[in-house]
Amino acid sequence: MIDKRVADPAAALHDVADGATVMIGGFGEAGSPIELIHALIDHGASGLTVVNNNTGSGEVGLAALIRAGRVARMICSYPRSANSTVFPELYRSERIELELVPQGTLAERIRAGGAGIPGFYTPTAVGTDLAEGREHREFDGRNHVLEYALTADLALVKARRADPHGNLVYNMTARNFSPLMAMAAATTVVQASEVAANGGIDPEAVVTPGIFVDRVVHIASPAHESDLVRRGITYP
Amino acid sequence: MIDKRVADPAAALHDVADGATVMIGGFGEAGSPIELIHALIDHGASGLTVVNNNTGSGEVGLAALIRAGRVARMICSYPRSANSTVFPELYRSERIELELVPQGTLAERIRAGGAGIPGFYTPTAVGTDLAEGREHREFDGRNHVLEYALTADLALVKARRADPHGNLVYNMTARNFSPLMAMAAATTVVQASEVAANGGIDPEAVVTPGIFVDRVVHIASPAHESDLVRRGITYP
Amino acid sequence: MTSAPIGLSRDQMAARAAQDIAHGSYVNLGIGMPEMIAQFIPEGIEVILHTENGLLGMGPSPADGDGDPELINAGKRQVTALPGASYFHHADSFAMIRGGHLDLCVLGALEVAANGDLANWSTGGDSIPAVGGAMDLVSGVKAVYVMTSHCTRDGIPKLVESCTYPLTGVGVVDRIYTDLAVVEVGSDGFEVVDLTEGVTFDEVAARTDGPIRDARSTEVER
Amino acid sequence: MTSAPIGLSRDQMAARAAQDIAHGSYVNLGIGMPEMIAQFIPEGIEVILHTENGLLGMGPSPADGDGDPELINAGKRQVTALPGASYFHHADSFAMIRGGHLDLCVLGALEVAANGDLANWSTGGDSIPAVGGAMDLVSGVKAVYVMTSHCTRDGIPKLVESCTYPLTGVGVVDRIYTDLAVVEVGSDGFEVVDLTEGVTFDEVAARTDGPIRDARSTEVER
Repeated sequence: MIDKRVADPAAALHDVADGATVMIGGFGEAGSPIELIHALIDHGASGLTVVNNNTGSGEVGLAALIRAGRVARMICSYPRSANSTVFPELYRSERIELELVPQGTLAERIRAGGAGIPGFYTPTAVGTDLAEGREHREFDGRNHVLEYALTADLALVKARRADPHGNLVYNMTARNFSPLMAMAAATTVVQASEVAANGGIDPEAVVTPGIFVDRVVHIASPAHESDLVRRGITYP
Repeated sequence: MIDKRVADPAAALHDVADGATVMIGGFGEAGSPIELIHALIDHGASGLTVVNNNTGSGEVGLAALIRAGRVARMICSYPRSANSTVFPELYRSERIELELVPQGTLAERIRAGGAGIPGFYTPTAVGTDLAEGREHREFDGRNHVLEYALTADLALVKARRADPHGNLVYNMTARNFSPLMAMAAATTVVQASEVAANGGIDPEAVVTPGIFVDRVVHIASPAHESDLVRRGITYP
Repeated sequence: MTSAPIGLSRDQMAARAAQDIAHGSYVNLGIGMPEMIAQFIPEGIEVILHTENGLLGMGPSPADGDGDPELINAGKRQVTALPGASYFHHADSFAMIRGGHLDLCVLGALEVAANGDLANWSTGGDSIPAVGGAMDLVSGVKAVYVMTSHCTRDGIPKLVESCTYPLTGVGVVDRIYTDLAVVEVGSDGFEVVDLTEGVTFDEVAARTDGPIRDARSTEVER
Repeated sequence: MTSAPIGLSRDQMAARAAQDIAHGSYVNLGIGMPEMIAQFIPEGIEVILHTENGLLGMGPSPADGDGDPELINAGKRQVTALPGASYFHHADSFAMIRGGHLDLCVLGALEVAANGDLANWSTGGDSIPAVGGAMDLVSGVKAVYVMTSHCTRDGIPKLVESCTYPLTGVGVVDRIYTDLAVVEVGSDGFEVVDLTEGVTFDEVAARTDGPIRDARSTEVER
């Protein structure tokens, strides 16, 4: 039987290489795969390029990965949060690079990476600093910028439910970037709150078909970032 | 209350203009909105450009629309079927134009139209007759062709269930192009086998959010094209 | 320049903007002050709220303790989902935005120029650059409204001849709701289409840095 | 050229190709002869079939009367969905194809050239042009296999120096399963990696139009 389940996060991440590009699902704390991120910290891979909409909060999850010095470069749309100084401090001291991308362009670049589309044109950011030095082209009299696909070596994704084939459904707004990142990464690792038997997800309601998923870890009661931050927890 | 339901197909299609571009959902008979197509025939609009994967079968539905001389131009990937001579006869006598597009490129062009992406690059068709005369560009050493977005004045879509907001779910492989076409058309008209009350579709399982839908017609027992063809029915 | 206490409160500004939103509209309300508009949509008017992190049909904040940390809005605050809601991923969400499917967005501003340029994402300098979905919204949504105080706390006009802060979009703003007036962006500059009660056109003009005219004779489109 | 009745039947060809498909593969089987492969996947090997009209986990044809006209494959024949299946729209389906997520497709052919060019969509002339998903499959799927009779009914080779029919893709074919042999496309032309029992390399070479060599000493990758 096809069965993509692995025993634990450490087993799911055993082969991450230094310098890897890692897409991490989530928008703020919604959909953030904290247990996988903590396992990535434990694993020790460094020099990472991380793609996420934000840069984490407090000193857990993504913020902890950044604080541990493992991230050489962030690709994101909004690297600020009310309760974390981790990224700003490293950025101001030039110990981390930032590629700032408008949120919709970031999403579309990741989708393009997963869909085999190497480049596309978008009207977003035309006339702004973020379009400076970029290739422009008019369509129907309107100016657009050429944007390039984003792909990754690894995607870390949090799902509400998975089955052994890797089919996924998500929890409300925790869906966000995860289905796109699952498409765009060479290896997609999922932490799922529930793991159903094969056939346990309605084929009409599958959001991420299993073809985009490589490894599934069962994390029955995932931590909530805001809860850890409130309790003053830091990782490790 | 927001309520996109209209009384019948005629009311839903009252404002179709001659020369309109009409996207029609369906792959073969799966997802073909036959009752809406027949209402479009009754309406009388002509000089249409129709976007569909195929050109219909028998002398009902899309084949009947073509046979009635209403279609000036087809944009499709596979204008052949085992049981219809309607399109071939008109094509051979140069009474209908054909823009042949690889199926995946067709789907992506429609999605791009709905997503505000005016153009994208794809490796599909490079080196073939279908890429002749097109703009090429290399990405990572591989050649690609520039493809342009497709949009439409009208999309006709068949759904399994709709709600008054226009949220839709589909029936198995009847989904195919319909969610994309609903995004790409200025006006999207849906025939739904069931119409649920507001809140009657699980928000996690919605395939087409209501923002992409303008009018919903309840067709409780839609005809199956293959059944009509088997019974030798022609329309009108 | 006078700093006399004239003009609307934040709640009143939100209520004023809410009056002009058509029934059945699909609307994205920017983080901060624009979010307040949702509370003031008039009885009988139904508006479907979009939040770019993947929800159509967003409802109000949950009662204390009823929220879910995975049901949030773009400002990362807990919200609810109304009947008829739908969840979707970010590419679909920004297809709605970029593809022109949203009727309206209302955003905050650092500056709005007389030609409709908007600056609202960066104060320049050495702040951490962060753009979020602002550039996508202004380039894709059918109508872009701004809701902002007419001047900064220091009394410096935010409606200006041309923006000094980095731009979010070029010529994108259609209408501005301030504490003093409702201002449209016309072909020749700012056009005051409504004045707050007790505020004169001259008071508005004195607090505005670009070309501005009184366009109240024109019927206000509501 | 002899037309002696040597070589595999269509069922045997399908069974031979089925032997080489790895457990857990995501596979698209082209309309016609390649579809038959599904019936011959060996016991214990699980393969997930993709049909480009929006289904992963496609099962066999339904029993008579059990089918649904809206559950069909790319050839528009009624199929079933296995446990673990998923439905999706065409853009997602071709994202799987174009994005390199499918491990293998097996397609029919009019001609395969010694450099891997494939012609399988048009016989040219005044036939109605129809391409379907063939060009997408060959440009996106990780491995492209062809299953075809070695020659046409008239005895004309389908493995050729260069294609005469319009191309579906350039240099895309990795391996060819015919009634006579399993042939890989190498850097110098066709390479016979397996022969049908009772068929000699010379018989295959005599029925092939391009450069061909016996590569059976090389371990066949299975």
